[in-house]
Amino acid sequence: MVEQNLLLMLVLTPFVSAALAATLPIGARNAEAWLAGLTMIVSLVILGVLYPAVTGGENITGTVYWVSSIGLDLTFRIDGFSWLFMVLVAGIGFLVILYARYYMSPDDPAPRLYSSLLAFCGAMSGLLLSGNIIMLVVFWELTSIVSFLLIGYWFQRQDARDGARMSLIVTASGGLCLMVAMILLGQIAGSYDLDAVLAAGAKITGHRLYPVVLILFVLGAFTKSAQFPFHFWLPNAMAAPTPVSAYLHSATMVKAGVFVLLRFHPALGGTDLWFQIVTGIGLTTLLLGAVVALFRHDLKGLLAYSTISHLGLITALAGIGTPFALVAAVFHIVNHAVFKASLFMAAGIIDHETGTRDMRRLSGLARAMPVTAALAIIASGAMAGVPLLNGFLSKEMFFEATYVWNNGGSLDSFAPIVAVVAGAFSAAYSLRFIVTVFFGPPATDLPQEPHEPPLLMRLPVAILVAICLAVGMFPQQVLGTWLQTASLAVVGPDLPRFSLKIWHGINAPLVMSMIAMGLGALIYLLPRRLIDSGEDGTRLLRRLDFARGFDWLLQSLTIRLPRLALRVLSTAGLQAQLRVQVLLALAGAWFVLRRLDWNVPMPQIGASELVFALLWLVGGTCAVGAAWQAKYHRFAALVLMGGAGLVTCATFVWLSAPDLAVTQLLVEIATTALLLLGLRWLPKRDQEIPGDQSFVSRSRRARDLLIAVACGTGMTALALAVLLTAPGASVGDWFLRNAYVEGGGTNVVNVILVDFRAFDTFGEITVLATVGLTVYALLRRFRPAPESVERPRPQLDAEEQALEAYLFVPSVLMQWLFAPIIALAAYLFFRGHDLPGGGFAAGVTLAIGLLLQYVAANVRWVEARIVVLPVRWMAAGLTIAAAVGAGSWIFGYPFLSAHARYLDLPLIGQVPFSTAMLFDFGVFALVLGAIVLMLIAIAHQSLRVAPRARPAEPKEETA
Amino acid sequence: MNDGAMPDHLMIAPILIPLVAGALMLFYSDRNRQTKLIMGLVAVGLTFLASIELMADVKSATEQGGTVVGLYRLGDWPVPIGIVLVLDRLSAMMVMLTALLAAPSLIYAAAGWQGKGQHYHSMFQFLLAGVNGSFLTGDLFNLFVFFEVMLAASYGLMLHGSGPQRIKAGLHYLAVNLAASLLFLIGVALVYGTTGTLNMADIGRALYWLDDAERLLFHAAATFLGLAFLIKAAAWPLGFWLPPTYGAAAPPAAAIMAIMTKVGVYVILRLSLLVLGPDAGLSAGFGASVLMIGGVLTMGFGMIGVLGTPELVRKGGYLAIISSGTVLAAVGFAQAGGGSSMLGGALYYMIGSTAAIAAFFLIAEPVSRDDRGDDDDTPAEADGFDPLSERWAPMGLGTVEDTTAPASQRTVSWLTMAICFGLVAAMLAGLPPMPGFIGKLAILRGAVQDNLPAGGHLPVILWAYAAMLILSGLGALIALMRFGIRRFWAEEGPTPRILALEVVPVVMLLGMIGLQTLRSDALLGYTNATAGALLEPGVYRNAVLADAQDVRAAPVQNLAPDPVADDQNANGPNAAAEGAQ
Amino acid sequence: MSRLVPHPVLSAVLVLMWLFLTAFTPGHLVLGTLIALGAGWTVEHLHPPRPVFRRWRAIPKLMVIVALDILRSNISVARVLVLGPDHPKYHSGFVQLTLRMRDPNAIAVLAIILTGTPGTAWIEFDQEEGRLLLHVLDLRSDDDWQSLIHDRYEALLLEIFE
Amino acid sequence: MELILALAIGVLVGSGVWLLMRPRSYQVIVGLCLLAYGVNLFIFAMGRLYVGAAPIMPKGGFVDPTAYADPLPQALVLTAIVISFATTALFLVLMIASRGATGTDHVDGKERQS
Amino acid sequence: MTAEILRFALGYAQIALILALALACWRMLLGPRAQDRVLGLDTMYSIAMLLFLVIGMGNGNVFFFEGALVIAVLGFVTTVIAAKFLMRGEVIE
Amino acid sequence: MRHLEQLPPWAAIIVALFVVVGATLTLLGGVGLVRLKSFYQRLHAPTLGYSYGTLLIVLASMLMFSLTEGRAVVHELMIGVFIMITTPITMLMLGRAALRRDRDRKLGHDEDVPPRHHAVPPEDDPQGDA
Ligand code: NA
Ligand code: NA
Repeated sequence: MVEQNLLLMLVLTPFVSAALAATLPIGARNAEAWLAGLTMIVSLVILGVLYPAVTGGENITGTVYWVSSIGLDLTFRIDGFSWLFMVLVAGIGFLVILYARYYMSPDDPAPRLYSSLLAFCGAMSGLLLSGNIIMLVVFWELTSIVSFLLIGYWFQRQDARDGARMSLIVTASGGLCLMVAMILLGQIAGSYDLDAVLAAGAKITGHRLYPVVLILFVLGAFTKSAQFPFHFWLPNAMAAPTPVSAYLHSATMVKAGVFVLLRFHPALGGTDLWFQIVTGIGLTTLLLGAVVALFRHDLKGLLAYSTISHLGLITALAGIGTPFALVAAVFHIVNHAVFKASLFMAAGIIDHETGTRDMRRLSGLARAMPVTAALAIIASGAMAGVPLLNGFLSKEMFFEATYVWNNGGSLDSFAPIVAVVAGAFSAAYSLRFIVTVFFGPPATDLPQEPHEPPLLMRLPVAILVAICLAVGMFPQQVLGTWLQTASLAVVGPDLPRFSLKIWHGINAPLVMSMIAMGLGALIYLLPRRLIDSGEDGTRLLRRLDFARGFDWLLQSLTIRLPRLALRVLSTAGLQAQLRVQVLLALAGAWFVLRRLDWNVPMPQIGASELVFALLWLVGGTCAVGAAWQAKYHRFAALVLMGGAGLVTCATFVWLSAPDLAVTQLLVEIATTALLLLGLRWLPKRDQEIPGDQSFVSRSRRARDLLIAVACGTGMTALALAVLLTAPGASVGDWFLRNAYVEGGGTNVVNVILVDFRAFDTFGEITVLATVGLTVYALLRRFRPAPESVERPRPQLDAEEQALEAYLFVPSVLMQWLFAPIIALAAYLFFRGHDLPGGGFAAGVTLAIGLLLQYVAANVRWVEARIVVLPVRWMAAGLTIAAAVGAGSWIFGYPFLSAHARYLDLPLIGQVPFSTAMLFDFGVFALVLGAIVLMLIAIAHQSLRVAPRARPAEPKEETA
Repeated sequence: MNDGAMPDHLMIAPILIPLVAGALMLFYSDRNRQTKLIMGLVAVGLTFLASIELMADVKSATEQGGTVVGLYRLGDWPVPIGIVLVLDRLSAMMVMLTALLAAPSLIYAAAGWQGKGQHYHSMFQFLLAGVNGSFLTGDLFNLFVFFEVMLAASYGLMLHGSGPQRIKAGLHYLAVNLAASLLFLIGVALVYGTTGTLNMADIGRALYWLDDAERLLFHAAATFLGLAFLIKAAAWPLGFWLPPTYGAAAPPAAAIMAIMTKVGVYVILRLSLLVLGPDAGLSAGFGASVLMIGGVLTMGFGMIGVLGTPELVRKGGYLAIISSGTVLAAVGFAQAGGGSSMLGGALYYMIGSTAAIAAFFLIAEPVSRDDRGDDDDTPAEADGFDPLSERWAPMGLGTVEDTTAPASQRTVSWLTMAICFGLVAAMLAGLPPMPGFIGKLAILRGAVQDNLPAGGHLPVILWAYAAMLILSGLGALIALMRFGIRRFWAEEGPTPRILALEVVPVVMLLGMIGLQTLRSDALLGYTNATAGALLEPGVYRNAVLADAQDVRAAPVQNLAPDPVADDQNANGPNAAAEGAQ
Repeated sequence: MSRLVPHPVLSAVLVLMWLFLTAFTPGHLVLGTLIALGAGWTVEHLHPPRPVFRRWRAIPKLMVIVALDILRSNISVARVLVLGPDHPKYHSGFVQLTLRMRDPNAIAVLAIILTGTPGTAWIEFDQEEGRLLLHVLDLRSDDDWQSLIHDRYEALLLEIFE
Repeated sequence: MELILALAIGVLVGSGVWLLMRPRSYQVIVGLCLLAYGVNLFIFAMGRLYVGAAPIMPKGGFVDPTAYADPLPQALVLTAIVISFATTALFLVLMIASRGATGTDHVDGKERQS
Repeated sequence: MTAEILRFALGYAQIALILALALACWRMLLGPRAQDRVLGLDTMYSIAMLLFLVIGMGNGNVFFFEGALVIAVLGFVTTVIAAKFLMRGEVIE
Repeated sequence: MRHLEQLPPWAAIIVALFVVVGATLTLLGGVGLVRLKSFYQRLHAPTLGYSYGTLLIVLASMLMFSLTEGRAVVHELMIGVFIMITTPITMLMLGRAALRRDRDRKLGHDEDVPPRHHAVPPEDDPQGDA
């Protein structure tokens, strides 16, 4: 139990510290460093406590349940391999933090750095300890994100931003691939549990999806571990502060890729495909990295490519996959972490003390900073694989693995040669580092006078170099048991006994080593001048700039191509959008209905059919006429549209829909009024639109005409198809039978509207209210077309009279007519429940009556006399409707339950009363308010835009 | 739920509360914006409380093993005569999500947007009423009405503040939606013409008794309806209206409108599984392939848009399109028999992504203030430079020094916005541990789990979906990172002033997302159960049609001389309703 | 009276209209009265020129004359239309005449009469000088129209109003 | 009758669709109105056609539903009429606002570049 | 017999009114002037109203009365508005 | 059409006659609308339908329904009354609008119209046609 909790703490503590670190003041460097350092020490202590159990072969697991339903639980497990890796993370982490305390400038915001470093430590711990393969991906992606933040730490610098972005894109994409691979793995293995997956190796490699899984998996691993061809992000990540480079980009994070390669070897490895891909890529990377490293002038660039090369080495070992190779891989992970971290720190010290990392400028530093020089030289020796240093041992093992390895492929015979050549280059760049930086004449043009750094800054390097030496000289004593435990966890029980020795006698690896060293010296020393002063890399290598290629690819794939595709696949034009809609509807309907049996019987033609046909001859002519005139003769189109509407009304009358006829008529009038009100702000078109008769325009119209004809035909067919089938039993039948008895009205349509489906009406009036408000709001900020700002021409003509003279007789009549119109509205309202009419019709009627008064006079005149507060009416209407609906709650019925009864009134007798009528009154009030609001809001524009030279009359606000 | 006893009036609360609040606000002059704001917040709070209670009802009903559906018969008319509200897991969830998005949007509006035009608060409440009505109604035509309420309010909110950009975008938005509404109407009419009913559950029932011709016509109706909803859901190639519209809208309006595409998705989800779901006989799975392919194409289009459009707010629109496509495709798979866990994951994803998109719109505007709006990585291109040569020489002389510039002075609100932007971007890109990641994982896992036979292959379309799921996230990541780096890292100088009232809602939404992350299991359990229930439409139908009225019923005095109806009653709809399951 | 029932004639007509439209029952009488009062009250706000009826008895006489005139005009215009507008017997044109009436309501009634009569169309009226422009379909002589209108309608209208 | 009404719907929808795809906002609004007519008639037609059988019932007594027009589509059309009126009004206002703001009556707010 | 006469008369009236409607529509379609179109529409309204009445007489029910009444009371509004637009260039000043 | 048989012959004949004459008058109005040469002439044509066309049909309807329903059905009368009041308004306004437009030299005209009485000498309108 304690161990499980400790395991959880191992992951959790860094995150908690990170949160804490983020809240500290910006300049609290010491506090930050203490916090972070303590956290690392806590981790180390925990690891120490766990050690006995781990060596005992115990598999400690701890679980925090999170999303169990998709198998996503925070399960942590620790074994020898992850333990060893954790020691690296925490140990090097501690040294890096110590180093960073002195490296970072007081101006750098400390909380961001330390909290990020701590968060990274947590994420990395999670990754290493995860016992759930999906959680592994989660932490994997977290390390990418934190890495992004750390690379971009100095975000004012372009290279930091670009490097951060590149590394995130590459590693996060790889992580996504890894996620899919893990999901598939989990599905094949039947569990996301790491142990279960590792145990299901045979099942996995035998699955049909194995190649897919493998490719996705290695994509993840290779991007993270900077393997060819994804290696380019790592050198660009060197824009990060050096402690970050030392920690993430050499010792720990980049090792995550090889970590999973080794970890999942039991599940995925051992196949030919695995060998080909992993070893092939590993060797390529090994060689490429080593070659390029030689030609870098930037210290960190050299180290970055060296890291790439060494990661390739480990990858190649993982691909070889023999127990011995795996042990070598684990060993080299540790060794590389130690010497590379120290080298980065040394490079950082040099940069810190001299102000530059350019090897062309640095020279003879051994004199100015002898201790640092000594440390760096030893570490470089380890990097080169010099005997008695740790790098030598694992490199030796690598040579042996390539030499011994034999599975009959072409890669197999090629591998030792690649290994030696790469080893030679490795020796060469190490030598170059030592020779150019520390020897030769003292540099003269350095930005700063170099001297030794503070002791505590040098300390981490010294510790790491000491480890290099210790491991190099007493490997079995220093690292033997740890490596044994770790390898056991990777290889499994059939791990052969091995013993780390410095001297194996003269054997093939030693010979290879010697060749490499010698060759390496020659490679550097012969063309030394060329290399030292030449450009960054050879011409070929510059051509093969993967980063540039990647950037070009990214530009193409994520900017240029999408922009092009967006232009092709999308449209900003309304016409095209509507055309797409129409065409899809057409195509969909055709696709569905083409199998329908179109067996239309000959219609019988009688007198009434003839009349009806004539009626629609008129209606159709109007419709087509409106369509034809709408472009140049808006007024004519409007009038023609009115004709089509009228014929529609007549159709409703003919086909037994008196309510529809009434409503349609009223709405027709209101719509015409609206459109004419609007037409005033649409300047007249008296010139042909340029290009309107061009071939393109004509063919465009012809195409649309075709579509329109097809749509018309389609709708005809569709309507006919329904009309020719006999109706089945429908809800409508029930309404007919029950409207009077249950709904208390004879006009079934009205009963439906105010009772059976009153909720629809409720919604409908809300629509009206909202649109009214929108229209009003929009017109408050209306800016007319410049051509229509002036008063219309008829009013400007000098010879024209004032409005009053024009309308003298009509306005008298229209004013008198207001009274009968009010009565008509009342009539329509009260008749609604039994005969055609209702609240809506009444509301529109009254609104039209009011509109007429505006027409008969002018806005000021009317508003000086009648005060309509349309918004209040709307509010009242909605509130009444809602209150009536809610009233039924009092009696325990659902919303909008209607209640009807006869009231006995003196003198008058029985009077029918229904709550539906009250509801209808709400409808009436709202409709009146909304329509008046819209009409008048438009009408008011004339006042706002062109103030008249009329005696001002008291004007009252209408809303 | 509790038949016979007091009906559960709470079901109508999410519609009525905002509606009445919106109406009451109209009694006040629009100058009293603070009053209206408080009224609005109270209404949203009440709606939220109601939605909590409703969700508790739904959950307890499930736990008791009963039917998961609550019915509210408006006007006390039985199904299918009157309109009913239907509460199930899905609608309860959507209503709650709406309430959760409403509060931040409203607070954000108080930062100044409410005053840029007239009657913002009323229209906002009407929008909520429309959205909740769409989620709750069980009647197809009533759905149309509430769609219109929602759309009408959205026109108002979208145009709030006016100005040429909004007007231009608004004209398109309006025209496209009017055309879509007409399609909707044609579809509803055809449904009634063929089945004789408008109740969604009853339609599913009636579908069994259609003959061939009627069935084809019904499929035509489904096609029209589907198109209408796909337009609202902004599926490719029907969603070109969305990015300019949301881009032009005021941020709080765009934020609440983020739920609107989900209404389209919701209806497709509801209808395709209820009416054309796995148990729909000859019509089973109708349109599923369109949803699958369309969904994947939509995601692809959204990805292209996110990458290809320079303006941040428009990117938000494309992100909404990606989110829509993701869920649509999952619905298609579920409808085609792809299993429920994928759908459950998609629902989970929908919740998180909707909140994130809402947050995105709230962030996008303040963050883009005084932005040069140039997303191109090649600023020097115009001057004839090779943009790459300069960029990729970071290791050359003079740039290798670790010399640093002091961090520029940024305001706390700006910093918060930057962090929020990063979190929202991570969420939308599907990076762990955000709900976007968990949702996509759940979808992928469901896809693999339910569709990968041992040793077999996944269908190509599922591969495409999986690939799109990953790629769209990656596209979002790249696009948003590019913006974020440029805006928050690269640009020096004074940062725009951001009010606390603008930060708070964003933080609220992110808190929601954070809560979703922490309580993922509970939520995913809920959405999985929801998906399971959706794939068993029989339960829903039984619950809605339990006390269904026979449409041939007549009052006593009306019964006598109607022998025809008696004949038909023998094998009439009651038998049908029972046989339907 | 004038406060509560500002337009007694109008209101009475409205009540009548209401009863015509619905049914002659006490209930509708009450309802109709309420509506008529409300409508009258609203119209009062517009304060259109209030008519003053001097002689009610002339109204039926006017109505009969108008009905017959319209019938006659109907027949004559129908004949024009049947024979065709190109027939040499007919020619149309504008007629200008001056009215003595000034009461707007009276003029409105005259406008109704002339417009309702086929063959004459009220085109323009100058309020200040009482100048009226008519269009006549079947034009014989200017004087005919002047005297016709003066004697047949205007006299009677002056008798009723003013 | 059925054929004629179907043709009428076709003509209205055809004209409406044609206008809907036109570049001038006024054409679009006229198109939307015509489409609304067509669609309203279509909804109405879903209740099948009845001449002289308005759904206005006697007060009590036997009712033969086959003798009356289906009231439900009529109720739906009424709602649809109201909503399309509202949206037409909004479109109109947007149209004039767009004309003012953009200087053109092209639906895209700018003349086609060609 | 009486029914025959009435049926004939109503049938004739319907055809005559439809023809009148068509003629008015003809004027509306061809113009030539805007006022001609408005006049055509106005005439169509009144003819439609008569048609409603005749249809109602043919069907023997009075439910179309409201439609006719609405045209009678408010049908002129369209024309008035259109005429005012032609006269003044805007509907409400 | 059972109701048609309920009518007594005298009434049937009157109704038929009224309907036929009313419809014919309206049709003639339509013919005139097409045949007449100028707008002002055409303005007269529909008056046929507005006046006696409407009157006769309304009367026919009243008579018929009064007899079939067995009570006085008088509400149709209101239609006649309203037509009588509202038609002049449209005619007045249309005629006046036409006159205004015909006096506008830019628009041209199809019949010579009398000039405005106190016509101010026409000035050139510098504005383009609005
Ligand atoms: Na050097
Ligand atoms: Na006349």
